Amino acid sequence: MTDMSVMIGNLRLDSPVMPASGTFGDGLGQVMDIRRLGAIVTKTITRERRAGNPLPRVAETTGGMLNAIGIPSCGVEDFINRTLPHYTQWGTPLIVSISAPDAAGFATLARAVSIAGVDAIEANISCPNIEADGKAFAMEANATTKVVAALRAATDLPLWVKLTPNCHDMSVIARAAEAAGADAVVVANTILGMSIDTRTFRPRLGNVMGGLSGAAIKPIILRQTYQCARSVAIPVIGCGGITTADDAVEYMLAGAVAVQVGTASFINSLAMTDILDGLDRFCHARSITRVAALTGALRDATSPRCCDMDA
Amino acid sequence: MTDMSVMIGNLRLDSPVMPASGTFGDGLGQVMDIRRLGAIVTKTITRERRAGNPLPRVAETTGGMLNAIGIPSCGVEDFINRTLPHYTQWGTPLIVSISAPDAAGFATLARAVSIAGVDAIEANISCPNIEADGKAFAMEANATTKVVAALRAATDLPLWVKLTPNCHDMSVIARAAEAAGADAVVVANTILGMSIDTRTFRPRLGNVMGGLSGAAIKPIILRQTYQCARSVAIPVIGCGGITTADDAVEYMLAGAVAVQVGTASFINSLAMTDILDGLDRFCHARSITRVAALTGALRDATSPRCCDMDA
Amino acid sequence: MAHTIQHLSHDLYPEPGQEHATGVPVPPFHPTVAEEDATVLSNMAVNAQYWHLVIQASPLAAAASPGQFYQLQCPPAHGAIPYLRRPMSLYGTDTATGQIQFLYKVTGSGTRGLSTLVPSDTIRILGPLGKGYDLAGHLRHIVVIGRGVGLATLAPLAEAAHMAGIGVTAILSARSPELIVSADRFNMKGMSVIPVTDTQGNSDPAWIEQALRGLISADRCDALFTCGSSRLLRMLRALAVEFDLPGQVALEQQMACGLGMCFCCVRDFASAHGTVTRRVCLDGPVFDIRETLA
Amino acid sequence: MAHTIQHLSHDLYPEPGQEHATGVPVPPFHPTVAEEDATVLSNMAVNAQYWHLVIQASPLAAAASPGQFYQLQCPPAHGAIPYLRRPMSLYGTDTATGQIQFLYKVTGSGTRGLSTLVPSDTIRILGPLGKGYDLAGHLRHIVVIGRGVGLATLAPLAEAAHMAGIGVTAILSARSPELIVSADRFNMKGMSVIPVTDTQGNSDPAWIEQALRGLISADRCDALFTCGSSRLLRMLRALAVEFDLPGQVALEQQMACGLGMCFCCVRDFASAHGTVTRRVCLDGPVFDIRETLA
Ligand SMILES: Cc1cc2nc3c(=O)[nH]c(=O)nc-3n(C[C@H](O)[C@H](O)[C@H](O)COP(=O)(O)OP(=O)(O)OC[C@H]3O[C@@H](n4cnc5c(N)ncnc54)[C@H](O)[C@@H]3O)c2cc1C
Ligand SMILES: Cc1cc2nc3c(=O)[nH]c(=O)nc-3n(C[C@H](O)[C@H](O)[C@H](O)COP(=O)(O)OP(=O)(O)OC[C@H]3O[C@@H](n4cnc5c(N)ncnc54)[C@H](O)[C@@H]3O)c2cc1C
Ligand SMILES: Cc1cc2nc3c(=O)[nH]c(=O)nc-3n(C[C@H](O)[C@H](O)[C@H](O)COP(=O)(O)O)c2cc1C
Ligand SMILES: Cc1cc2nc3c(=O)[nH]c(=O)nc-3n(C[C@H](O)[C@H](O)[C@H](O)COP(=O)(O)O)c2cc1C
Ligand code: FES
Ligand code: FES
Repeated sequence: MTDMSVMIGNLRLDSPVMPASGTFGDGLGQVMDIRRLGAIVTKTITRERRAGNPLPRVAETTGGMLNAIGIPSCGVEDFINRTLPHYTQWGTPLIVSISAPDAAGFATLARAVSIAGVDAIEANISCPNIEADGKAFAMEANATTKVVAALRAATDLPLWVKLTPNCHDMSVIARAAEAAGADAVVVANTILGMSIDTRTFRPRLGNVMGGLSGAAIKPIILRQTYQCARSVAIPVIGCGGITTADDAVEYMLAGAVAVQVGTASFINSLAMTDILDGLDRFCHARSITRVAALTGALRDATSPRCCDMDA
Repeated sequence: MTDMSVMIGNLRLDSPVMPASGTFGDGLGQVMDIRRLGAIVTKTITRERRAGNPLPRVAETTGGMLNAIGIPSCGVEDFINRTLPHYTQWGTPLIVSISAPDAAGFATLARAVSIAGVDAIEANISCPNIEADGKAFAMEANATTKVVAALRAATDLPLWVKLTPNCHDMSVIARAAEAAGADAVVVANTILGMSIDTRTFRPRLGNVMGGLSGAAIKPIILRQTYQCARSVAIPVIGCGGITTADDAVEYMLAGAVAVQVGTASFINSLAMTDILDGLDRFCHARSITRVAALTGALRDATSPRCCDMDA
Repeated sequence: MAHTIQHLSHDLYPEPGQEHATGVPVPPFHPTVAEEDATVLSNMAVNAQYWHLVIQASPLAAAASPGQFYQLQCPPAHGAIPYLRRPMSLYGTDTATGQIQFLYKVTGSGTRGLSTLVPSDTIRILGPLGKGYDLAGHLRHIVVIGRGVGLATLAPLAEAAHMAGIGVTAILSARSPELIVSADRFNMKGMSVIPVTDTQGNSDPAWIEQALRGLISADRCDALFTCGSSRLLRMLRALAVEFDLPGQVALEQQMACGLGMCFCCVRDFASAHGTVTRRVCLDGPVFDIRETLA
Repeated sequence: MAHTIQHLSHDLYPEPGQEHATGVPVPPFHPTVAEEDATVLSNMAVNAQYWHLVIQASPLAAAASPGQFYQLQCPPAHGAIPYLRRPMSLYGTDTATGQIQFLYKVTGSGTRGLSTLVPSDTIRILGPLGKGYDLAGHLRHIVVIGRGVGLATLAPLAEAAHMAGIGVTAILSARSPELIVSADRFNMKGMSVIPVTDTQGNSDPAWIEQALRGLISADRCDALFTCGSSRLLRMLRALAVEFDLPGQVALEQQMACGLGMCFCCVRDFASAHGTVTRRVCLDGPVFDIRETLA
């Protein structure tokens, strides 16, 4: 059996597969063995209780889905008192995703969740639904530097920073996060999109715009993973449209150290363990003993070759 | 029959549907009645002869495709002498797409194609394959202003500016193009992406990265069309994943005056005329007499409604 | 279907007695909800609008109770490829054989895709999901009221009540008599069926309310059970409040995950602590009628 | 398939005599290449690797000549949804009935999808496309040399030559005898067939070259026709140059549009003006052997 462990900075994960924030809940534990995951990543929490966006909150698109869930949150107190004890039941490393409207708020919240049972913080500085018209910290290097520095000062926990694909050069943002003290970057959140119901002439989402996720976005986020991995020395965690073990391999070859699986779990609750099994088979068939050996193992583009009917 | 005509600035098109640059060739005239198109948009040309990118040049993805064709070009002289006479045979307005490595080069080329038979220039300031790592003029407002101003000074023809989705706020770029004298913006070119062959550990494209197009990108470009249409007064031409008449309606409701169809024609050579027929039926069924009435007719998002089994 | 069938994906689970990487023996994992490729046994139109689907699944998948639902992966149809799964109520189940039945109405791309299934096709399912109807609490006689395809959800409930020795009156509403698809399912000894239809002009909530008031005063309504229709729901809630009757309703909401993970299926409810937001997939789909809003 | 069938999409074309918006009568449009939904008549495995597909199409679609090809929309299979169409050579056609045949090898998602087609399914096709083989020029006896599924392209050519009174020697190469799928198609009166296989050890280009040299010196080879295999192509090009023989080869290249629009199928060729780039879909797929490079 392949050695599935990977290191995200100083944090050792037993396997490179974990859920993407906002796509995991303990309901999944009824179907799938949570203990096999490299980590659990919580839905993003905020300091205050929040309601989330108006309905409808999801819309289906070709090969993907739009969501404008918003960040409905029970608030950090409730999270610590009620959710946290629940999420530590499997003994799987727990990553708490946090969001706030400004750098100081991020720092305060990071401090609040820097407690026993939490293994790392994932700063969601990229959620496209909170600010008007989809703006987010991670769209600009300066804002990224500011918020990550404040977070770094606030916590000793490993700090993962989740970036937004809605920017024109993510490697610049990744470098800013690295310089400000991030231990890893997560590439990436959803891509801002929209859908219209032509029968009603209305947006299909209550929030008008929402985040595109699922298989459709894989080529885009894979490219950004590749660009970031070439730009920073800290680990890159790939996340976008990963549905099969082959997708996970693509991300790792492009430079990801680990992967997060989101929407795919909605379509196949066993997606994450299927991917783990597939990774094991993939490595086994190629005599690769450690899954970590896949990271960055991309070869050069082939030179032109013509197709051939030779059997 | 619905009045299908639309105005792009001063240019009247008999129908709102036209091919996207690089996805049209006279081969299509064997299958489809070119005369029904609102316009013909040529493959982007450059001043010099160019070879284009190494093979493989396309890769299939979920709901879309990546291309890294590059801009193989016969050069502007050959284009004027040989291609142009050919493309005027249908009497359909002809839009010539141009590209150059700098603002001066754009201006020179625009001057060269400002001749009889050409009805407008589409400046492809967004092609992600030319510059290293996918950079393009249309990623930054300053570069956009500079190149569009140079183009404006160089030609009296209607000037369409084709933007790139690989930016974090397209409305800023669109406003820069408008201020510098563009008559319309085309939203948008392909989204930079990547795909890896896990059997060979190599990129699936000879160029490593390429542009994602097709149904998968529709929600993203539709959103950008909506954002641009709210930001500029000049017409927005929508382009990205349009496959059916319903898709075209979505773009028009979001604010597009006309649409371009690219990849869909590869999958259904009659895509453009099917869309025209569908638009006509759509309008007819709703007693809409002019297709132009769809532009920007989006209503507000619905308030939460629960699903109901009432028959 | 690219999906591995369930038992395959368990190949590498640590078996009892096996050691984990840490050296500590890990107890085996036993799912309580099944994610699996089931096999289509039959799929037939029962009238112009409704289809009846029977699948062969595992005992775990089939161990469902009335009001619970499944997420079904719908095959592509007419060029549209449904990406998300579609929620469908349990219409019938046989735990011994692992057969599960659904009754569905073709309304959009997903259900259109379902209607293309033929015997021996595989269909990916997740379930049983959610909280079903609760028949506990010394009920002697209940009334189930449903309309259209909502009857799909109520049919197994009526049967379960009947098996538990509870009397059932079923008010079955539809546009026209031939659309009362499950009448036979309610036709058990001792069950009384009141069909009401638009064409007969007796499907109006006001008419049904009268019938219910009759049943209540005749002491033949310890509890109300309904499903789906908001017009009926409003009327039933008012009655439940007026007579302090327990009542349960199965609600519908658009769903992405079905497992309480995505928060797209939320709805507001009245509770002792004021208005609360609940997930229909996890906290329901069956709720206390008196707590429903809207 | 969401696609409207071809004649429907012509509904709104201005008919002859109708006026265009401008008031000038517009001549009707007559396509020379068909984009249409054809119907599957049969689709069967012919051996462990190859499948034979027969479809019912329009006379326009069926009016193809050997070496031409079609773009086929492949149905989803095993969760993979082929987005682009796949190019397939004409294997046989009957212009009178509109039946078209293909012979294909299952290699990836697209061809796997094709293999799921059953009679009466519809399949979206575009064709005939490209330039086929040219049999003009007083040929008396030709040699066709193909391997594996490449024989699919050569079978109709051999037949066409036979019908035109041209003698044909067919060298059919495959891994093993049972994989020479189309042997029967080459079994006409006056055609001579030389099967060569890896298992028999006579499929080596060197062996075939000897056979060809024999045919050339016996004046039974006015022209060479081949398809696909680059090992054979190199040997044939050398022979063609040595003996100044005309030769034609059908090439393969990945294709997106099939109509010369996308420039993904380009290949370099030698020409009088030096190396030129050509699109395999539009300028080929059949090319002069001596102009091929690589
Ligand atoms: C718990 C539950 C049980 C259900 N049981 C049944 C049943 O037994 N029989 C039956 O015919 N229908 C049932 N429904 C409704 C069924 O899920 C929808 O008819 C179906 O999702 C429509 O999908 P579509 O693609 O055909 O329609 P579309 O309108 O194309 O669907 C578009 C999107 O909206 C969602 N959607 C549309 N209508 C509904 C709806 N009424 N409820 C929830 N989501 C919807 C779809 O899931 C999809 O995401 C149930 C719904 C829920 C929530
Ligand atoms: C003009 C022409 C005629 C052909 N005629 C036949 C025929 O009669 N019978 C037959 O079995 N095959 C034929 N082929 C090859 C056939 O097109 C490929 O086998 C098929 O496209 C593979 O698709 P896939 O999805 O199964 O494989 P995948 O490997 O999954 O395909 C991935 C991508 O690569 C492309 N691709 C893979 N192999 C080839 C290839 N050899 N040629 C071109 N594109 C390829 C596919 O189209 C697709 O875009 C022909 C190819 C061309 C260009
Ligand atoms: C329903 C839904 C809710 C999400 N909520 C969050 C969230 O709270 N915080 C966050 O950082 N990302 C959130 N995401 C984004 C995912 O974590 C992930 O970045 C994205 O979906 C891309 O991965 P995927 O294609 O595998 O789904 C959400 C995505 C979905 C679909
Ligand atoms: C094969 C191919 C070649 C293209 N070449 C060009 C080009 O030369 N110039 C350009 O501006 N856009 C080019 N594009 C982008 C298209 O014009 C269009 O913007 C993009 O494909 C999105 O539209 P679609 O999803 O309808 O294809 C090309 C796209 C494809 C698929
Ligand atoms: S459907 Fe995802 S939480 Fe209910
Ligand atoms: S396949 Fe598009 S040009 Fe040949």
